[in-house]
Amino acid sequence: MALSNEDLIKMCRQMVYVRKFEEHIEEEFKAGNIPGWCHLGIGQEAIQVACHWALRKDDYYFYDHRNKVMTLIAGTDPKAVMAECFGKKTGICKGKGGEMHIADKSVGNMGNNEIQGANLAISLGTAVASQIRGTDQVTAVFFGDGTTGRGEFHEGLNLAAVWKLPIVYCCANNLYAISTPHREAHAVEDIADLARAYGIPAEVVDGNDAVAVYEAMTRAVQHVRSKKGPYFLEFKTYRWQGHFVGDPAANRPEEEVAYWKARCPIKRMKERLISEGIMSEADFERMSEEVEQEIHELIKYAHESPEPSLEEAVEDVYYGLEVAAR
Amino acid sequence: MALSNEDLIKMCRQMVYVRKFEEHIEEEFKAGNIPGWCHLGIGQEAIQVACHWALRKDDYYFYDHRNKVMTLIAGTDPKAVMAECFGKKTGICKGKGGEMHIADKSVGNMGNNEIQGANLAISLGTAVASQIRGTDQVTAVFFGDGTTGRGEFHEGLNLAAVWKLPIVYCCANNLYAISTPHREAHAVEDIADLARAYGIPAEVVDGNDAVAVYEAMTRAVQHVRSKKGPYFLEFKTYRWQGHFVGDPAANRPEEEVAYWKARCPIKRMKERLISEGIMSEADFERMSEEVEQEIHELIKYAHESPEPSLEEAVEDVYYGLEVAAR
Amino acid sequence: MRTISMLEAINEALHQEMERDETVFVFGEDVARQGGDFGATRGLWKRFGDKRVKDTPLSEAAIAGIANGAAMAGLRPVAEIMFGDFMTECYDQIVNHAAKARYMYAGQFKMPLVIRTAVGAGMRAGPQHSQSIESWFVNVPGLFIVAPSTPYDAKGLLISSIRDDNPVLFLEHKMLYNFKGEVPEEPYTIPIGKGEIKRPGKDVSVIAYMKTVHQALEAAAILDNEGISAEVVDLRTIIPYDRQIILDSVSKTKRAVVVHEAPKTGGFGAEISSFIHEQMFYDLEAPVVRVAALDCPVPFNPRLEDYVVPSTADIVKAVKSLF
Amino acid sequence: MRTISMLEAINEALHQEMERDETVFVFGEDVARQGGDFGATRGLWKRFGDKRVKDTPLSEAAIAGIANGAAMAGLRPVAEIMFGDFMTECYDQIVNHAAKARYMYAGQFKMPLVIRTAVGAGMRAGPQHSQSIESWFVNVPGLFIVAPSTPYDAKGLLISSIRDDNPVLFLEHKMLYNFKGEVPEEPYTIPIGKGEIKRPGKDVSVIAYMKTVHQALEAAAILDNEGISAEVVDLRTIIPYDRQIILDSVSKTKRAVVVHEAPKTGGFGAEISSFIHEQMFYDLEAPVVRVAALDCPVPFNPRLEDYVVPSTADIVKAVKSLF
Ligand SMILES: Cc1ncc(C[n+]2csc(CCOP(=O)(O)OP(=O)(O)O)c2C)c(N)n1
Ligand SMILES: Cc1ncc(C[n+]2csc(CCOP(=O)(O)OP(=O)(O)O)c2C)c(N)n1
Ligand SMILES: [Mg+2]
Ligand SMILES: [Mg+2]
Repeated sequence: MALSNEDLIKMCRQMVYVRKFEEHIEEEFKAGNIPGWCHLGIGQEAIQVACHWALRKDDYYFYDHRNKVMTLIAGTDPKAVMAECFGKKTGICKGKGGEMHIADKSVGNMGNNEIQGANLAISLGTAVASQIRGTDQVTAVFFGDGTTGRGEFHEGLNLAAVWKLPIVYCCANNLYAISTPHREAHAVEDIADLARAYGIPAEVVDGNDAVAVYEAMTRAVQHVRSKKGPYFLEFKTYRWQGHFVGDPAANRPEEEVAYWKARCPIKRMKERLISEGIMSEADFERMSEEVEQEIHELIKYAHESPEPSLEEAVEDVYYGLEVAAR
Repeated sequence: MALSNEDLIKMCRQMVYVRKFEEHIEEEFKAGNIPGWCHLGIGQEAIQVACHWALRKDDYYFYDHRNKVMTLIAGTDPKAVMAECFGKKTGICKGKGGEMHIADKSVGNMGNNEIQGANLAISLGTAVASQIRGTDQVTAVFFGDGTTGRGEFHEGLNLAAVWKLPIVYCCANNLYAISTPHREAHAVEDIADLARAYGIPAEVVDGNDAVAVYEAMTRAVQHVRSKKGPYFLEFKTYRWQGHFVGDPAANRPEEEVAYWKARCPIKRMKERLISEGIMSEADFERMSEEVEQEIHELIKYAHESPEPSLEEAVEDVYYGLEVAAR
Repeated sequence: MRTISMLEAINEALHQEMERDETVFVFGEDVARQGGDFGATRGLWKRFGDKRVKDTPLSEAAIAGIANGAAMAGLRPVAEIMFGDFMTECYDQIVNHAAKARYMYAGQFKMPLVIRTAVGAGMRAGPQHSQSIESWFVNVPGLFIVAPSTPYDAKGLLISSIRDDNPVLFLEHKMLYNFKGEVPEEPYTIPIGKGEIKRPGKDVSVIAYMKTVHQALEAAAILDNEGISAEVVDLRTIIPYDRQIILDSVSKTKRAVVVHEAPKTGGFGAEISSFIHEQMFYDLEAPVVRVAALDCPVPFNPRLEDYVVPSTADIVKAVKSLF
Repeated sequence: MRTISMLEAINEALHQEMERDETVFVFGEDVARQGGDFGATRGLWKRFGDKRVKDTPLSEAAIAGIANGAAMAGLRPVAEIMFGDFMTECYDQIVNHAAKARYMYAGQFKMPLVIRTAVGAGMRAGPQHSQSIESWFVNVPGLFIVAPSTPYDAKGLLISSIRDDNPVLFLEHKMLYNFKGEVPEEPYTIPIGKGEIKRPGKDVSVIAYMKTVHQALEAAAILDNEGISAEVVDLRTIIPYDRQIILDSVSKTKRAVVVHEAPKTGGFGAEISSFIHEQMFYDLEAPVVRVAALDCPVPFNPRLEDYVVPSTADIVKAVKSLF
């Protein structure tokens, strides 16, 4: 399905939205308003936004620490996501998960589990469920280059291939796992090559070009939805910042960071829209400001949201069995 | 190094030796003299014997449940191996390991660990040790097709490739993991193809031809010893019996079993030696009887060996710390 | 009533639950074609087909992952891990996901999965195929651990486990697979978390689970001859364990022995012992004593194996030490 | 004497042992280039180079496998697993290999390996990065578990762990990394398996390890004002735990409280509690009480997190309940 001008504008807006969402989280975190850590995906917005355009509402999604904002595109109430980052009662996981554990069953977000690689095993299960039920639901699992070091990568891809499971593997190869360069930890330059060895069709995609991402994802989803088995996409991209807010990422060459910032996915989309006359610089500015306002509302909401009550700490441990509080 | 006629005769004798060793174990097991289970590698003697001809005494070896007899070729006292199968005090592991846990540090046998796949991680460690010490010792790890389903297969191969570790991977693809056909559990027909995806040179070898096994292993070891990184050999072979003694392996087609029995590695070697005039049928018979006698001695030894004393049950739990007995 | 083995009881429970509820499916290594290493899943493949009975590769993490994902998607997966010793290879999926998904995602997901696995010593299977694994999982809130001792309990508890909306680790003691007992043909449930008095008594409570229940019963018979009336409490569920049945029994007997096959140090017996002391210290006539395996792995040699795990005589001796 | 943080003490121990013994090497995720997620390995890579300080991929099973194999080959590997929560991913290598290789191969191999890992709550890191993991490993004979509470102990115990010929799981509580104390510059050892009285007292023994030692000390100060003299016993080693120091302390005080940060049910406190009751039941004035986390995962929200783990006030309250 080709993207209309309207679609492109909406996509652009979504990219601006997730970027600003994270920029504000960063600000709040630095101001001490957000507990724990923050893993920002700034620089990877094309993947975060465009993939969802090829998916369906009833599909299953597994994100990771870098891509929690995808749930906004999937349709989760942004207030509930922001509040979760703040650990508030109004958070999508009532403040018990935090930014590392955001699930929203109602939109198909099955949780950004923070044991890297675990979702490569868990996602087999939703895919098996589709198969057993005979539906054409697709499972899309998002993970980074570093995560492909884990054993579950192999167990998962092998089983998905043998059982022809409806899974789209979306690997954001941003060249690093924390401080470790992909090349020094992995035998293959293109992870897609490894996927191919299992007989899984695989593509290497420019992960900073939203349209390219969308098109590749569309091919992948079409293949998978028609029950031909799994498909693998490797998006080449870059995270602009350290592993988490506060990490100086001192070991990355400045030129490398500069090179990738010049390839900003939002800038790219914006320039395209402007050059194709779909949007003006002023339109973009206006939209950005609108988004800025919306995010402000979310921050305000999160700030004003109540803390969970202490008894909630022992809720939802078991189904149907209470755990004693203090 | 080409094999001399003498070498070939010796190899043939070793194959007969390990075959008869196992046949007698089977007999003793069926007679109720051996506790636990027995996993026989009958049909895989070419691999079990010939691989060792390409290795050096100071190399590290990791076997598995199917290949414990390799330790005989490595040089372990056969009496101690037989006694271990019987669980006797004179066993190589003092009766505490049994046939599933046979290690002999003195010959480089690092233990046929019975958590399938675990040795694919542990073998990285001996290889790292060679690298840190700057020696040219090779680590050879033996495992079956089924075991390549485990996550450690990936973690191991990836790291071995990136770190250029001196490891020869020897996969005996005997088409089944217990009852499960390789094809139904694995995305690749040739496991070697998966190894190649990591940039590891890999060969598919006729695992029932001792000379072919030896030659491939020689190439592999040479590559690895010269510090060019790991090498992968996939030996196509077949186990004649069930997973363990008593398993009827009922699901395997009779023709398949017959096909592979016809390709018996010992018969093959014997026919070669006879047709090349290196050995006569009578020589072979004489040798077989000699071996038979030797194995009888082992069985006798095992039978007559003492049981461990009860206190030994709490020995060697820790180094330098005693555990209380009853 | 008809008498069948625990293995048959388990097999029957699986058949009946698959029949009753099409969201139940069974998978693991060699469970389809071969019907499992011990035979617990025999016949299921023929009856329910490829889609609902699946042989997997040797991929324990993937097996448990499938259970997690399928449960999150609303099915009722029943996975088999061939030996409890291999639960180490999917430990993460159980500890960090099965047990936590409900909590960390604030109740959005039910986790109605069952992992069945064969545990315990006695088969001369050596250090890596004979372990008692329960205590690896007892400090993991969110997970149920069920441990039947009889065919009747096994069937009822497995059916309950499959129908329960919590993740259940279902332990099957290898040496009980052939143990026979009366089992109704129709499906029935036994509540998870409820123990049972397997033999009433008044002088001492012997608290046990799985194979040690039978040893406790033997010990009770022996003790009877010596004038000590032992009550045998079968916990049946390890987590959540039945606090009430323990309190009731011990407040009557005022003495207790806890028996399990795992090594003593750090074993689950410690939990029961400390619970009893905390709750009824002033009522006890003697300290609660633990009878357990020695603090070492399970050796291959049969005599050593039998020496390492607790015997009936050890239970008798421990009980007598309380008087 | 100079005052440094626990993180610096650990870092210094690693430097000194690598200097002293060239068979010691360090590896794990981000330990070389970045010096570890918390900074414990900072400087090692520069000093000792690629061969002995290695960044690995995200491959926890391989990391622990390397430790096992290298130890069997005679080296002294020191691996870092970034968070204790990820020990789930190499659980098999620890439980079935590190802890058993010596035994099942009848003493042929020493296993001189150390796995260092960061544990505990307090960082607002949520359910999968905040766990107390010791009780996952306490029923695994063959493995040592070390758990220091001060920079001084951390340095001495890490050096001992590296030099010891047993596999050691070395637990570092995240909230203690910045805790400062006096530490000698030269290398020294502290025996594994020996606790220490961190504060003498006569009315009650408070037995703790890692972060809870400091809470116990705070509690002792508060109790002092109320006329209760608490002795604080720091176990320092979890397995093998110092039975003698416990017996000595409790036979003096006749009352004991055990404190840890892991959930109460199935936690290691149960072992200590049952040990004390078994050994000194008739001397005790009151039952041993456990103070521990609630039986739930560690939630992200700071107030909830602080509520779930035990507080100093909880210790005070538990102690008072014994009088
Ligand atoms: C099993 C496991 N090992 C290690 C970690 C710690 N960790 C969190 S993110 C990360 C790096 C992941 O790299 P990658 O998959 O490339 O994702 P990126 O952060 O680059 O987006 C690591 C090592 C973890 N959470 N889980
Ligand atoms: C982690 C683990 N999973 C399962 C098993 C049980 N098991 C033992 S051998 C085996 C099959 C191994 O197949 P393969 O590697 O092909 O070796 P083969 O027996 O065919 O020689 C299985 C499933 C095990 N020992 N360890
Ligand atoms: Mg990355
Ligand atoms: Mg095989």
